[in-house]
Amino acid sequence: MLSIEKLKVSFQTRRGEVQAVRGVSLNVDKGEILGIVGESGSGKSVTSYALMHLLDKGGSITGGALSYGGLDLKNAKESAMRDLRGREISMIFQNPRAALNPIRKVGHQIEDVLRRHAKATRFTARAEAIKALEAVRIHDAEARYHAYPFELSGGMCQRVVIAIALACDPKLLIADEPTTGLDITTQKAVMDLISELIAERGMSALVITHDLGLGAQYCDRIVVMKDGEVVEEGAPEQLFVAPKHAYTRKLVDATPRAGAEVRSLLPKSKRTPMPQFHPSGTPLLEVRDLVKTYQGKFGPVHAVKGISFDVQKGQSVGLVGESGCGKSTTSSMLVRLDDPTSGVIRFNGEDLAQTPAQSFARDPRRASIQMVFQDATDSFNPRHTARQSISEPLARLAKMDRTQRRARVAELSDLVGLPQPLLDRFPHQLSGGQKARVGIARAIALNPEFLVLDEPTAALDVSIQAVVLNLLVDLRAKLGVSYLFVSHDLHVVRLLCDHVVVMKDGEIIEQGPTAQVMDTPSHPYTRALLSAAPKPPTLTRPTFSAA
Amino acid sequence: ASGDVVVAVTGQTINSLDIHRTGTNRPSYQVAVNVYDRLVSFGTKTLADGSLSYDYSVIEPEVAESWEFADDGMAIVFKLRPEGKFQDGSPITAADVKWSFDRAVSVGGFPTVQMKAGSLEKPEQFEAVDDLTFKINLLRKSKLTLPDLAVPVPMIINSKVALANATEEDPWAMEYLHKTPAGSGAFKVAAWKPGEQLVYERNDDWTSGPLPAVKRVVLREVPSPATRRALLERGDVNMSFNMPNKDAKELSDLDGITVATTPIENSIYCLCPNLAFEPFKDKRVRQAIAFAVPYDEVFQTAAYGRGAPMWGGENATPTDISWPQKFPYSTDLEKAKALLEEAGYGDGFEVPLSISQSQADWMEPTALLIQENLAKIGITATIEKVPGANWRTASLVEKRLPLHLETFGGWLNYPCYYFFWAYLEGHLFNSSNYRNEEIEALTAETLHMSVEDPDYAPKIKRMIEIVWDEVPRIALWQPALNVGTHDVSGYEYWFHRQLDVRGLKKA
Amino acid sequence: MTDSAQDLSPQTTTDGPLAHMVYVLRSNPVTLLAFAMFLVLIVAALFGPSLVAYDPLASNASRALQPPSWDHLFGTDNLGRDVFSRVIVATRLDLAISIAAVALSFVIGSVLGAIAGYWGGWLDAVLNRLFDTIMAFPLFVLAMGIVAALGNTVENIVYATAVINIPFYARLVRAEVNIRRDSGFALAAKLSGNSDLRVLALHIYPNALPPMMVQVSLNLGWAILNAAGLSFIGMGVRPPTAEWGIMVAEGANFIVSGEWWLAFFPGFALMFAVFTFNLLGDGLRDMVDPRQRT
Amino acid sequence: MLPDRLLTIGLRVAQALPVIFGVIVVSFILTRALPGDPAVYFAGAAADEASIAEVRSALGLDKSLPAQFWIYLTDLASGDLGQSISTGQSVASDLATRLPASLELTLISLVLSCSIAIPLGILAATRPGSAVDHLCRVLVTAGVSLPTFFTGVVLIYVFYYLLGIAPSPLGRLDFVYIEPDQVTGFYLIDAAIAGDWETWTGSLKQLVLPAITLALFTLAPLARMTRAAMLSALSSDYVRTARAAGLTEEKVLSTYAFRNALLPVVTTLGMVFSFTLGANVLVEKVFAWPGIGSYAVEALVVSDYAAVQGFVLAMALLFVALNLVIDLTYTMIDPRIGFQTK
Ligand SMILES: Nc1ncnc2c1ncn2[C@@H]1O[C@H](COP(=O)(O)OP(=O)(O)OP(=O)(O)O)[C@@H](O)[C@H]1O
Ligand SMILES: Nc1ncnc2c1ncn2[C@@H]1O[C@H](COP(=O)(O)OP(=O)(O)OP(=O)(O)O)[C@@H](O)[C@H]1O
Ligand SMILES: NC(=[NH2+])NCCC[C@H](N)C(=O)O
Ligand SMILES: [Mg+2]
Ligand SMILES: [Mg+2]
Repeated sequence: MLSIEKLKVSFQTRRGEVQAVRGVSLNVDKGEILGIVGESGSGKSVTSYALMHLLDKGGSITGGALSYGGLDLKNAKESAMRDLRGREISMIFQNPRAALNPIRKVGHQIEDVLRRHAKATRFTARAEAIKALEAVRIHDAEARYHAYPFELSGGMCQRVVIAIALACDPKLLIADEPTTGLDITTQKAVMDLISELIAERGMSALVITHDLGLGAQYCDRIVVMKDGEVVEEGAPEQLFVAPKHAYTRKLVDATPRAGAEVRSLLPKSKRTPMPQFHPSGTPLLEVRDLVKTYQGKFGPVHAVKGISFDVQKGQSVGLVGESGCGKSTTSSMLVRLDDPTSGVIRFNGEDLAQTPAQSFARDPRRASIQMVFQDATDSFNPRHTARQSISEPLARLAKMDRTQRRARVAELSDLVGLPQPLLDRFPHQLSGGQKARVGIARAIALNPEFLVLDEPTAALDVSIQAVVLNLLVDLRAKLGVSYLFVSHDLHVVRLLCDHVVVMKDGEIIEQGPTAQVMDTPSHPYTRALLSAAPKPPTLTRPTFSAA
Repeated sequence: ASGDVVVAVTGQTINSLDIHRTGTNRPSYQVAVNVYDRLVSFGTKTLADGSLSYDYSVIEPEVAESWEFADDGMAIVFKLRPEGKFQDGSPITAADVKWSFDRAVSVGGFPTVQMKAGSLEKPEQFEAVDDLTFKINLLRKSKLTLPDLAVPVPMIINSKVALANATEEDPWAMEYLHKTPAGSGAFKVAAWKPGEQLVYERNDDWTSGPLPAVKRVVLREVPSPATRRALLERGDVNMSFNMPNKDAKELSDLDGITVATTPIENSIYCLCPNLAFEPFKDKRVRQAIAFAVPYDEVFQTAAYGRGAPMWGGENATPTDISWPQKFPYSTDLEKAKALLEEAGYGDGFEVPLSISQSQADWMEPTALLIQENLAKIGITATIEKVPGANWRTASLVEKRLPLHLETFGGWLNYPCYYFFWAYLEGHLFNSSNYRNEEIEALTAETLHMSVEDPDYAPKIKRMIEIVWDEVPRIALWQPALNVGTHDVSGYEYWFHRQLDVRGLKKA
Repeated sequence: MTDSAQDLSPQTTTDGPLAHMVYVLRSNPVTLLAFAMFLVLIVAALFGPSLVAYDPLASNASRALQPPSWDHLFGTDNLGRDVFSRVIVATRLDLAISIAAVALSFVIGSVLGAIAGYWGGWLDAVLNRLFDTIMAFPLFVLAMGIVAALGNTVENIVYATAVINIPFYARLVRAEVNIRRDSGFALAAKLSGNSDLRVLALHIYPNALPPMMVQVSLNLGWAILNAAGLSFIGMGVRPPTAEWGIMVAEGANFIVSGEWWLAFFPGFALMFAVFTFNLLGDGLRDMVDPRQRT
Repeated sequence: MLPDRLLTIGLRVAQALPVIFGVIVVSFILTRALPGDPAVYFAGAAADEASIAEVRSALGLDKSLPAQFWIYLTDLASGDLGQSISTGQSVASDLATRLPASLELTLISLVLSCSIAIPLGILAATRPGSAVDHLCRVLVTAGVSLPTFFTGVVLIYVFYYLLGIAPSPLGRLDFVYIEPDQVTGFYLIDAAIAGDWETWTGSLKQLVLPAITLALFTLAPLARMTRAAMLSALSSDYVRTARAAGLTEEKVLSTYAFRNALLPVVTTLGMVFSFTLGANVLVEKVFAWPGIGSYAVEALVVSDYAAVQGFVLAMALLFVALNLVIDLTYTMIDPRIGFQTK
């Protein structure tokens, strides 16, 4: 139905031409779901925009052929494309909330499309739109018709986006990372919905993702892209079982999954023996009845409602829960950036909550409690080089002089595996993985006893995530730090943590040793979290086991 | 503008219809002229250039039909016109005149001061003998009394209307008359929007003079002089009142536009060194400055040669008592330098030269040129622009400006009257803090003295001689009032420098 | 472990601020023009007095109101002063007024805005009401009032212009600081042992500078116009000082009588300067915000 | 939903109260700091000591400043703005006649300016970096660089004096027309109410030049903001979605991009409006426009306290009202308002 032949797309930029796609060939057959996976920047999105003629300014198709149902898309006129878009091929994007006009009722947005393609008249539009909403399983569609995007949750927004995309019964649906940015549970629901609808209507689909696990679960066939080219293609099982291309293998390895260990996420060649480490069993941090209530605009917001847990010396504790459950609030109280409304944070036996966050910067214990931030990019001053960022705590808290700092920074960058020349770059000149390492280097610069990691890998690629997770394991063994590892991905937590705390709506609903919580979850919510993670095909080849 | 409507533009705002009110500004005085009548008025004469002017030497009847002095000369009895009518149709009676005069001397402020100039000070002086006979008892015999009755202030108000609108707190109906004139004049106010326009409409039943030729006069306020010029030049208005000198000079050559330029009587633009400040205590320093002023440049640049030069007099003693007349100074930097040396200021000194922001049109170029020449004799003058609101306080009331430009013009056209205001210690326009015993005495003697008195002329000459020598006020030139007309004749110059619309005729 | 390290960091290292500037200038002729014009202004301001043939203050009644000629490129004014000399020499004063005023409001606005944006709470509320109060005044009339009350000296014109501009800066800084107050790097700085004040001054505030630069260049233009407007209603700098606003204001009265050059040339200079600053603002924005570029 | 918005609006109004009080205090202090002694000034030429003192006490200026302020406040509370000494009218009535004059001029000029600037901005945004874009930028920037008083004089010179196509710059209405009865104070509206179309055209003619002068000046901020807002709207995800769904370009531009770009444009419009209203004093002077700006200048020059204070207060109230209107407009355009924390 859709065939792409040696597609080449390039962009005219100020530094000359950028070849974003360098000869991609692929086919989508009728009724098939084709997945495109590949690292960030490999040209997945550009390929799909090119076939919709929606490339940014400066981009153009420079070679190859594009055809859809016998129609030459490459040379199609804009008017022809406009007719095609939405009616024959439609598209959904990542970040559903941004994909909807924020100030137009969702019902009207669906109507716009229906009316445009003459699927409805002025009189039937409303009924049709409601039907479309019902089709994507929105409850109470009649009422939602009048809702604005901001009144809907992320999952609902994505449903609306899907409704818009499907409003005119297209034959082909292109979904560009439809679930990035969504909660893990929502992600599952949305993907289930898409695949159901596609099956129901006999459509074809092109699903773009960088999550191989996700692609494998929902697609009939998968294309792996790297640097603007297709490097491998095949059925999901085949890719997982016998990846041919090195890059595919790397992706497969890095995908967290049940039964994997942290070392096995790395490509074989990079694997080193797992360091041995056992937590001591003496408590480092005791949290008791911690409460945080924000004064919201419309009444108090109970972000954290009295939680208690312990972190042992050298222990790594995972804190999981869906978005908004209070994980970040908890961590910022623990690192004393925020004052709890009530409760005790005992650190080495002393209550930290006694010292207000305001003056904690001058507290001698400041150096022993550090944090790695959720969003690495955001956590660096855009005007400071990596070296300056890492030196900051050394200068301020350890009062080191210039030469001492230089030496320590060099030491740290070795420790986290950051090449020295990168130290003089600005954050925007560093990749995500590099930034994550700089962030970790800064956090461990003062040899803290306790380190909070607030979703340190959320913004990272699976392969980089693998590297960072291994780094953390190594560091713990070397330095004996205790971790509080915040995440919403139970698979990731399992790889790193000895103990898990599950939060929901500001409360702890379950906690215990990792294996126990993961294998025999007692709370239904924990079970839902576990089942929401994509399940890549189980590997038949032997996994690497620790020596 | 069509038919019998005359459209005039001016740059100023008329802010009240009642000249007696506190806060009434100068441009508003014309309402007193056009809408009200007085007992008497001045005559009219034709000047050398063919334009009309009021005639100070002739006092004519207006509301009064005739008048005569009591035998002892200590009272004047006026006979009112029996047909005299206010605009509302009621007759003009002596009671109205008394009420009006009582008001003028009682309300304080400018009207009271002006009445006093004519020795009209207390209500007891005024007497309504019968309906048509009005008597003024004089405090002293003064030549100023009768002319002072012809200035705008002693206008005659319809006291019945006024009293009907007076209140306990406001016995003189200030509130009411401020917005609603009640006079007997040749014109009524048909519309008044302060800041925009004033429309006069002819009073067809005017009893105090011949019926005016035009029916309506629209007086528009146009703040920008350039716009006023454009309007007149394009013939969209009939009259531009009080034009800038430059426009007057240039438009007078234009076809279809007549520009009347009348030197303002008893008025001089002066440079005043303040005797309260050190260097100016020395007469020679003042003279040096008088010799340093680039008179001709100033006159040409600031006045475009409109008006009369007040420098370059031949003799150090006056030959006649005309006033103003040329001071015996002209630009002579050598002499100026020498005088400064002599006074011990050979190295010069620094002094602020103050001008008023609201009179910047002439003061600024004048000051700049003076500043330049003063620099040549070693005096460093910095120009100080005083905000309009502050000018009177600084220059006249507190008299604290060391060197400044000043202008004073007396309504009553006598030299002694000018001296009274401008050269006597403590008097308002003596902004130089000048005091000279002889001047004090001579002014007191001449002020009320009849001009015919044989003592008068010698005393005046002596006064002029003294102020020429001591120059507390350095005369620059006598300013002129420029009025441009188009398709309109009958414009008449008045000492009060306000537009009298009564004689206008459409061409 | 260094696998993705190098290839993920693109050639951006070579893209220093200078290179970026060159790029913006080259790709946008209008901005290039603006920078060239700016250079002209700077030269006129620095060397103006030594570039002109006549004393800008020397009058000469005999050559008053002469139209432009080779002797007097821009003609002479009513006092016979050379308009060209006056226009050129005025550059320094006009630029000085606007730069001083903008610098003053920049500094005060920055401090107040940063405080309001960072600490929030009642301080923010009070400061915000204060800015609202200033903004609620008709700004030009407020400037007039200040100059009228303090007297019309150059300093007071600068103060007045600064006061009315403070809210613009304060609000901008407040917003910029506010969005960064809880940003990761501010928190990280606190973890590194920085006090609030240090975090604000050394980490957050510098990041608010780029958008401020745009505001600065636009405001330089406003400030000149403001001073000119004050001159027009008679509250400008003192004569005989040459200043564009006064020259236009005085010259405006001569336009109808045909002496157009009195107002035209200083008006043109005024426009030139404001135009330059405004264009500069756009150029700076382009430099700061590459998103606006294709 | 509705109570929330009402609450938001109520909160906004409450926030304005300290501002208005601040304005009252500052304007009081500012006027007292003005140079000059109003008593001397208004006592008139030739007034002597005694009469100056009399005037001083009549104006209440012999009292202490706190006492004067208290009197001012109590008068205000009873709705009395005082008496302007320079125009001789009550400040309230002065404002009532002059504010509509300024508002009419300002509104017309903004309508003019919007109808040029917004399409221009949209045009530029759809072709960023093109010659059209550069041309727009240069043109509107040139407009904002011209001092309004200069533009005004030049326009009068060319269109009235030289070409004679513009009516005489005599204020709101040439004298051949009869002023319409005051209902709203807007001549265009009042004349329409009275059905006097001759006067209507007459007053429209008078509006043309000053409105163009002001419009030229306000073009730039509006066009620039439109361009910037359109650019960011056009590069947004929802526009991409709309395009991917095959919507026509007009629909995308109008319903999707422009409606979203309207928010910042409205904010700018509000700022421009209040700025123009305050700053059109310069234009009013040139065109003999009997507006509120020239009123303020004259009052300021002669230290007419009540007039200055009344003017400032009126403008502050207008400003507050304007912001309220903008907020309401926001609420109309953007359903999110009142829900987000600000
Ligand atoms: N407008 C543009 N101008 C220049 N280069 C572009 C543009 N858009 C994309 N590119 C380049 O094209 C390449 C492919 O980008 P694309 O968005 O298709 O990647 P992707 O595979 O979708 O990545 P991700 O997983 O991060 O979405 C990238 O190297 C990117 O830098
Ligand atoms: N400053 C604040 N004022 C009011 N409410 C807040 C504030 N900060 C957080 N909240 C609320 O507290 C709750 C917990 O927020 P928190 O950031 O801790 O969640 P999280 O678990 O870290 O979520 P995520 O996975 O999205 O990072 C949320 O409902 C949030 O809306
Ligand atoms: N310095 C000033 N006058 N600032 C006023 C700014 C006005 C505002 N930027 C506008 O677009 O109208
Ligand atoms: Mg992509
Ligand atoms: Mg979080």
